[in-house]
Amino acid sequence: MSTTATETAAPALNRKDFVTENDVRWCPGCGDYAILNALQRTFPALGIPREKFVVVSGIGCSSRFPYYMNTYGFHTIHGRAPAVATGVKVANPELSVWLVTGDGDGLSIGGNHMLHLLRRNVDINVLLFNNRVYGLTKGQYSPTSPVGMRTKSSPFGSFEQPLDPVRFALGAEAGFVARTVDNNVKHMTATFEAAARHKGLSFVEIFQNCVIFNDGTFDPVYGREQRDEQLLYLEHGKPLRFGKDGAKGIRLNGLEPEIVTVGEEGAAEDELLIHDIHHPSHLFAALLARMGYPEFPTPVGVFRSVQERATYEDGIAAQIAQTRATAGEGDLQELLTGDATWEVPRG
Amino acid sequence: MSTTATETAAPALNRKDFVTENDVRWCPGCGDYAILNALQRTFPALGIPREKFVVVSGIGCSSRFPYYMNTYGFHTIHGRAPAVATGVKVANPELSVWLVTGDGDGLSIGGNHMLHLLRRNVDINVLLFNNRVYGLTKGQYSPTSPVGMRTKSSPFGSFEQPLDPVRFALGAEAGFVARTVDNNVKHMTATFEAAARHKGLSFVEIFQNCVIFNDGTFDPVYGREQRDEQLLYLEHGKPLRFGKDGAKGIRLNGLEPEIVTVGEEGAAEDELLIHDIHHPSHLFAALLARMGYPEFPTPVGVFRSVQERATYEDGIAAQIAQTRATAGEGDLQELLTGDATWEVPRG
Amino acid sequence: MIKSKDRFREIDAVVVRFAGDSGDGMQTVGEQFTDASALAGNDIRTLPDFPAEIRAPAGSLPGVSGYQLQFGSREILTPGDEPAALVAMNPAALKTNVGDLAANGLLVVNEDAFTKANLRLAGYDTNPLDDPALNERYEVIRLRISELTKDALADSPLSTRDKLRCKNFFALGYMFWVYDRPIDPTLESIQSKWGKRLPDLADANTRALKAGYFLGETHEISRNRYQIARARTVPGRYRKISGNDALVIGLIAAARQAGKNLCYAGYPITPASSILEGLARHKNHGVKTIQAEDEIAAVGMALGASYAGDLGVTGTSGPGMCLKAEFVGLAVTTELPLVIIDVQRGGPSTGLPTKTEQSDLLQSLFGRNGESPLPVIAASSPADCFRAALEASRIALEFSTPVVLLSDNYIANGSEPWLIEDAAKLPAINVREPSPDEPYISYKRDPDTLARRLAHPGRPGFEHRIGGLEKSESGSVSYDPENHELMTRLRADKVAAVAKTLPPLAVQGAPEGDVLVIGWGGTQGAIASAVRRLRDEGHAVSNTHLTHLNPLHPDLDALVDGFRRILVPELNLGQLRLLLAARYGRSFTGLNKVQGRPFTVAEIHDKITEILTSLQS
Amino acid sequence: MIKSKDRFREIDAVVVRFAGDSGDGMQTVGEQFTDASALAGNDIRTLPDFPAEIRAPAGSLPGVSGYQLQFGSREILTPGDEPAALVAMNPAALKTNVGDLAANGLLVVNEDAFTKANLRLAGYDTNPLDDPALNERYEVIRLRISELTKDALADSPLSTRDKLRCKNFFALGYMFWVYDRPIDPTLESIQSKWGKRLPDLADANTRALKAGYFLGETHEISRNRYQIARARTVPGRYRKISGNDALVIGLIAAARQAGKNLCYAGYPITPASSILEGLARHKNHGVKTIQAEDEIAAVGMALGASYAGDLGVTGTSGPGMCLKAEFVGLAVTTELPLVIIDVQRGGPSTGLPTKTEQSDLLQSLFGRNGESPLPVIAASSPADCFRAALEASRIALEFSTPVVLLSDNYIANGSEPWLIEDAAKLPAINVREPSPDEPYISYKRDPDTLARRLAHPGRPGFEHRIGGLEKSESGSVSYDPENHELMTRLRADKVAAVAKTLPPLAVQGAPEGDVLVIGWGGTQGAIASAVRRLRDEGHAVSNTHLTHLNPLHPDLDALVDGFRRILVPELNLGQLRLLLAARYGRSFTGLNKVQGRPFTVAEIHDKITEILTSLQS
Ligand SMILES: Cc1ncc(C[n+]2csc(CCOP(=O)(O)OP(=O)(O)O)c2C)c(N)n1
Ligand SMILES: Cc1ncc(C[n+]2csc(CCOP(=O)(O)OP(=O)(O)O)c2C)c(N)n1
Ligand code: SF4
Ligand code: SF4
Ligand SMILES: [Mg+2]
Ligand SMILES: [Mg+2]
Repeated sequence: MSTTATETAAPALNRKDFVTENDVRWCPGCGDYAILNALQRTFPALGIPREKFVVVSGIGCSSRFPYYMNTYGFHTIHGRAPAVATGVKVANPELSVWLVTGDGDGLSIGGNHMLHLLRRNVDINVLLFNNRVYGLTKGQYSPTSPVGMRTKSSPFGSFEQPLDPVRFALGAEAGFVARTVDNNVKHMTATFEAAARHKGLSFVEIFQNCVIFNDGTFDPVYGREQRDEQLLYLEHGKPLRFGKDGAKGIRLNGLEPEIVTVGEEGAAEDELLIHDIHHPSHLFAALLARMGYPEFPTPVGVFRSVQERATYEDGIAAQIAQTRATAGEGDLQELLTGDATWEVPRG
Repeated sequence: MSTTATETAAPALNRKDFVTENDVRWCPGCGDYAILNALQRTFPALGIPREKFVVVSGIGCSSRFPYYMNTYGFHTIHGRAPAVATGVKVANPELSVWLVTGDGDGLSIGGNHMLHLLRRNVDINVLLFNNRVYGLTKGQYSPTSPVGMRTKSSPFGSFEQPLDPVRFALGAEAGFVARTVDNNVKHMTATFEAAARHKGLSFVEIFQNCVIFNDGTFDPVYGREQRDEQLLYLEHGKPLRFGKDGAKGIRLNGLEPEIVTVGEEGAAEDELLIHDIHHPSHLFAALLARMGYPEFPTPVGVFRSVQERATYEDGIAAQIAQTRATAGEGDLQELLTGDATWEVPRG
Repeated sequence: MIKSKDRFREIDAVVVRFAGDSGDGMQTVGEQFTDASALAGNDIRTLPDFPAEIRAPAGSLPGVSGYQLQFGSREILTPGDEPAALVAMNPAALKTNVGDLAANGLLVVNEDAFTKANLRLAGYDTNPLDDPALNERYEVIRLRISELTKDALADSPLSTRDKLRCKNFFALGYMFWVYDRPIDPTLESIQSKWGKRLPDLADANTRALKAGYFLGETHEISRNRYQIARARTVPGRYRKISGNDALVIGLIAAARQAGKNLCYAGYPITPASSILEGLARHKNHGVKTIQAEDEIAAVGMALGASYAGDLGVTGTSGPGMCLKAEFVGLAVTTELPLVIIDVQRGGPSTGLPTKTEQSDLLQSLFGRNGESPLPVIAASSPADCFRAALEASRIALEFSTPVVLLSDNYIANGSEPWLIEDAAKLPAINVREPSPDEPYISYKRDPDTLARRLAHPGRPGFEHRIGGLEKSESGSVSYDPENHELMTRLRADKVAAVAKTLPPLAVQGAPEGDVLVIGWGGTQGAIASAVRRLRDEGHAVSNTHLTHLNPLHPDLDALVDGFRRILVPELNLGQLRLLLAARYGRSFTGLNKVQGRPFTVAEIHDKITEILTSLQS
Repeated sequence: MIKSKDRFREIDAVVVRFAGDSGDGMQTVGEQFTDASALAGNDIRTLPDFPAEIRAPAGSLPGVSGYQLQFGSREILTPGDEPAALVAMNPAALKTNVGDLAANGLLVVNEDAFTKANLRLAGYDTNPLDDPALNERYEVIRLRISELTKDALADSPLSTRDKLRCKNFFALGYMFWVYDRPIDPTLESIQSKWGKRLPDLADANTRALKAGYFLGETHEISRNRYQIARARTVPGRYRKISGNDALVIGLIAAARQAGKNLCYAGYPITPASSILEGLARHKNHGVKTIQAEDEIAAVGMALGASYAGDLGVTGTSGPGMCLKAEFVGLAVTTELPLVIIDVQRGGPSTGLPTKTEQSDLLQSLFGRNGESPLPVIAASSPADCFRAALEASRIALEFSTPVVLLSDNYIANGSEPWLIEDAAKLPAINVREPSPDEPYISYKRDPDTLARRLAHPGRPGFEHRIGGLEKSESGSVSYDPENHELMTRLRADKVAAVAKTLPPLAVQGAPEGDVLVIGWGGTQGAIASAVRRLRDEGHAVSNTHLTHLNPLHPDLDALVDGFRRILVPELNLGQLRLLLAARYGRSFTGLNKVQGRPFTVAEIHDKITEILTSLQS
């Protein structure tokens, strides 16, 4: 989403301005801390006065977020933050609205609201903390848990096909879709900023580690030892390269991506796919989103950023303006009187 | 879905066996009549005894369906038929479960249940009647209504990006996804039969005309005059051709489909995309699903039919069987007694 | 042809019902008849009754659509118990409606529609029109409406099918003649509706209407005609209004009185959809309407809008109320203003979606987890919806609380004349803002109302967090046992404090006597009529009609003490009665009807009479 | 070192509380102490009390986790009002718990944890252990538990951090010594839990436990020790059971008694999640568990499973109940069996998720649109959940109706000894099938129960349709007014008919007297204890505890008549009281507490005493 800074230059803010007095109550070592840190660094960089931020969340460990951001915040009910956030943005389009949710909150109970929020293109920034588990209720599997995961509620392993948040968001036609990781504050901050600057709905998945109930779930992808081979940093206009020193790349083979070695022995750089966040085909981002562990490196960064349609709140405002232009500003007495009246005379 | 016919050969059934005494109460001319007719022809063809069919629906004009099918039927509540149908199938996997829903029922209020039903791969056949409007509540726009559609609730035109049911189903990883049209009973019957024979979740979108609130919405695509140019019949193993005498075809250009004239002046037949319902790439069906009016002909038929994973109800049954194999069939007294007990002696 | 001699009879009220196939346009002519009567200065109440199906098979019993109205020169409070006149456009309409017609009533039938096929669809073996009993019991006027309409339109360019569609206006014209209604307003309305777009249709309807009217003047069977004088109501300018329309303008007015924008989020559901639809047409009043993906989202959006400073409103019917429950609980605990409209219909579950009932009262009060109190108010007639919308908004905004406003299908679709309010004289809604001079304490309360004062996002220096976990006064999450008890009781006390702001309780009759009738909602007209009749007959009967169901009116305590027996008529199994019995620790008599239909005056009158008799013995 | 001279004192009951940081393993040692006491033949009740956060910052006040238990040689009905002994593992635990400790109580503290940093986190300026007042009021035992544990594990291969994690077992060992508990069961449990997987840990915990125990034997400060004799309970084989575990086995037993498969669909929510989790472990009993996408889906799946012939059950807590409402209404009108478990927690809204409350009673009864009656039953203790699960299933299946089973956080997580039932002697559940000899009429009713008889899909010749629209007896959709009234009343009568099948109402005390206490749910122990005490003191006080909230027990009518005053203690603002007042048209006295905590015996005792005094004056 984007919000124009107020006319008068806002006093420069810094991270501390967004820190609340409340004790942060996540488990020590939880990935949420790093995300909080990143967002507290992002907000001051946006040039928006503090009171214009609103952080709306559902229920879950992640959804405790608003309590820790020193601005307006609303910790709502499980899965329903998209509804509240939509109401906030429609009521006051000047606000910079951030929606914090979890994989359970946003994709299990809240999946439908999320789908419609994305489809409507309300100018809101969605941050989905994906730890592939229900943290707050102490460890049941979630809609992003991999098949076979043993949890309290799947003692013999889950057999449900997981959802991929990025694919979900692309499928729901979100204009801005990105993925970032809780162990890279710089990447998070840059991603959040890009989301904020996109006018229209922005959806960001964050790989988040839950130390208690799903520790290390992303280590095969973003662990110190693995990340070179397993993370593919998406950079607009750059070829898709990864591996130590970018030794490998991604090439298109029919409708499928293909890993190639780049350089003398392998493929030439110009055979590689060039990342284009504004790619005209929906299938481009969809193709990226199909890549992932273990066959492919996992892309992180902005998958897609297009501004094809007006935002929902602008649509509402436009119809109000337009009817006022044609029918005139509504007059209450006229409304009360209506079209057909009659007079009962005195006496 | 697939259900094994009972051991003993069932007596041959015909359409009449599935007609109920209830008066059918749709508006004269409603597309629902043709769909009813097609389903009443499909059921007897499946070799499943009548009592093993269950038709579950939500609320809407379309959802009145169960009352008109002479078998077991449950007209549930708005948007929630997927939940009931899942319970039915899990309780008795022998049943042939059909879920009838509308664009509002299935994609507005019921979008999340639909998403999770598809993801779980419960062996159910979903028929989504898409008339791009709320019929039963007398004409409000729905999540499939095109932008600009004026309805009672959008007097100045809707400005919400519509959902495409086929794309939605593909995105939710449904194993079988198809589209058919209410003005072609043969195509419907064939499509329903294919859905029924697919083991795992089958999703079928049906273009359905609402004569009262959205009459002719599909005419530009399937009208008598238009259909040659505007409908693309998907046939497994055949090239994608359409137009009068199949004069045109679809070729792949990068990640985008492209319309070409076939024949001497134009492209050779072997340049055309060959339809493959088992295509290994998810993107293939996704590409087809991106085609539609007015730029492209609209594909009808089976988009995708793959059987990559076990059904949900089989997953449950397998874990029951497996724990019984390892831990033995549960003994109630042992369960009541538990692990740690003590004796309070007499007297 | 002999010109019939008109014999006018003055009557003070009459009940007319139009019934036909859903395709026959009965709602249209019902409305037109209503408008004409209103413009003729009569008081009116209407009761449209459409089938649940959009368009059931033509000629079938479930396809019958009806429209009843009562109009008169005295105050009219209900659409009437039994029609004195029935227009039946086909056999199915006759079958389903004739049982209600008063003895010796006027029965106008379209003879042409009594074909074999239609008779069979309606389940008649023989033509009921030939039944001598029918002709003895009623004054039957057999008109060949279809043929006569076609004849009248002989030189219209319309297709025969379209010509036949004008037969409702023919029937209307005839009834206009019977009841001496002016036809000009209808002619004007035809012009304004079709004149430009479909001039041929406008012309055909005009001619059909006139033909029907002239038939009355010229046809051979002489018969009674009636004149109904102007009603002696309060002088002033009137309009006709339905319940849902009154909610629409009431909400817009309320937002203006509070200096706020209105944001209405809803999900279509019968019989509440027309609120969303009505508001969507008034965008030039700055109204924001959202058609949400479901009722949960709708209430959440309205709550979000309220939080951000709009007047957030959502509306639905019973099944949708179930879905809103969890969010309403959040509104209770975050103490945000929110208006939730429930246009009740027959339940449980999907129930009877197009019928009326008053069975969501206890749900409104108790349908949430935990101790979750909120004010509940009820509209008692179509026009009263205007007051109710303002009152619900006032309480919501001044007490910073969600409020449930109960209407019902009968009120929503019925209509009545309304003395148009002066926009300049509407009551103010005073939203108290937090002081800019003190540090903001988000759950600190206003001493009068106990409401917390809201700082909306965007206001610098008031940044704070709210949410569904229990909070201390400072607004931080608190698991402290005593704080929870304190907050629980404060929330209850705040709702109770609304009682102090109510106007005195209106009572018809003396404050003491034999029988008090306590009602709420759409039963007002029937109860008031019955009580008036009994008082006229000299009985010590009074009635009061509760506009506020929670908190109950403080005046009620004394009133209840003043009567020997108290009757509580409700279109449910006794929901208000349960609340009253619990509050007063005494027993109340119920009159309960659960048939999807409003009370008749007679039902209430009979019940009171029964009680009066039992008191004597 | 002087060997302390043991001075055993026989006591009949004692309350002990363990408190520490959530990372300190207090729940584990609480459980172990409970098990040991159970195996020693005592009666017990427990009250775990964990923080809302998964793992709040170490040493912080919100991070404190507690576990209280009462055990004794007499019948124990509650976890006790005030602990006689408190183990406080750090300053935060001391701060939040010491206020509850009985005067002269035993206070065992881990001195090592009273560091500057921890003191600050707990908000202490000075070390409270040095406060003479503390030492005057309590018998303070300062132990260097951390250091002593490390010492005891000097040659363990574990890291220091892991060694320190064993300190809970050290504390447990010490308390075992004080209360003369056998340590063998705990040693065995350590072995079976870690012996194979983590032998070093098993060894360390074993040594820590023993070290703590031996410290008691050898340490310098001589102190009191206590012996608690075996309880004189009914002879037989016992186990300890928590409320949710009892539900798990009760549901499995119920399905077997009905000859059905159990299908449980749920969505995780505190404090109901462990029902889903518990059942998921018992797949070899043929249990099907589904983790649904939300509560709406969960109840719908359970309903679908019931429709198809399983015993369909769903469970949740308050906010989830809101979401299930619409589907429960569908179950009411389609008259399908369904068990809905609500493990209540503090409300409204998200409220106090880890605390207890009884505030969903009215929601259970009225939280749906329309007249939507259903039976409601309540468990009154952890073990009673077993009975409740069977009873809810019996009513659901025999009356073909949804049933709400109310439990609460206190019952769900608390535990008590249970005389193990004989599986062969469990009551039968008789599901009446439709007759194969007559044509199937889907809404035809059983004359006794008024239940309709169900034909599940798959049964040839019984094909039929059901749904949420009103139906006639034949099962077809009906908008007929009289039919709707008939069906509405039949549904209500059916629920009322459950009353005829209840065993006589159990009453403690005489059927007449001065004060009757009526309770329901988890308050049973506290009420029964208080009443017993007052009866022992010679007062004419009785109590009855309602296992069925709807319909109410028919015996209640006569009982209510027999007392001058009736007290209704509830952990809400008076929900049962409202129902009783409405039913009996008389007033009831409430004792209402909304603090997320159970009643103490003293609170109820005091209130009754107050009433008795007022009756005298
Ligand atoms: C209506 C409702 N249902 C269930 C819950 C319980 N609940 C709270 S958070 C949660 C899931 C949390 O998972 P996720 O969204 O992934 O967040 P995380 O804790 O992992 O950050 C659940 C089931 C609730 N609070 N409300
Ligand atoms: C909880 C709830 N909300 C709303 C409704 C009202 N309602 C009934 S059907 C319907 C939408 C119907 O649209 P669709 O699913 O497209 O079916 P169609 O009538 O077009 O076949 C709505 C909003 C309802 N019955 N229940
Ligand atoms: S449970 Fe997991 S997600 Fe929740 S706070 Fe702890 S580590 Fe973080
Ligand atoms: S309203 Fe539309 S969808 Fe509904 S029955 Fe009529 S034509 Fe069919
Ligand atoms: Mg999670
Ligand atoms: Mg539709």
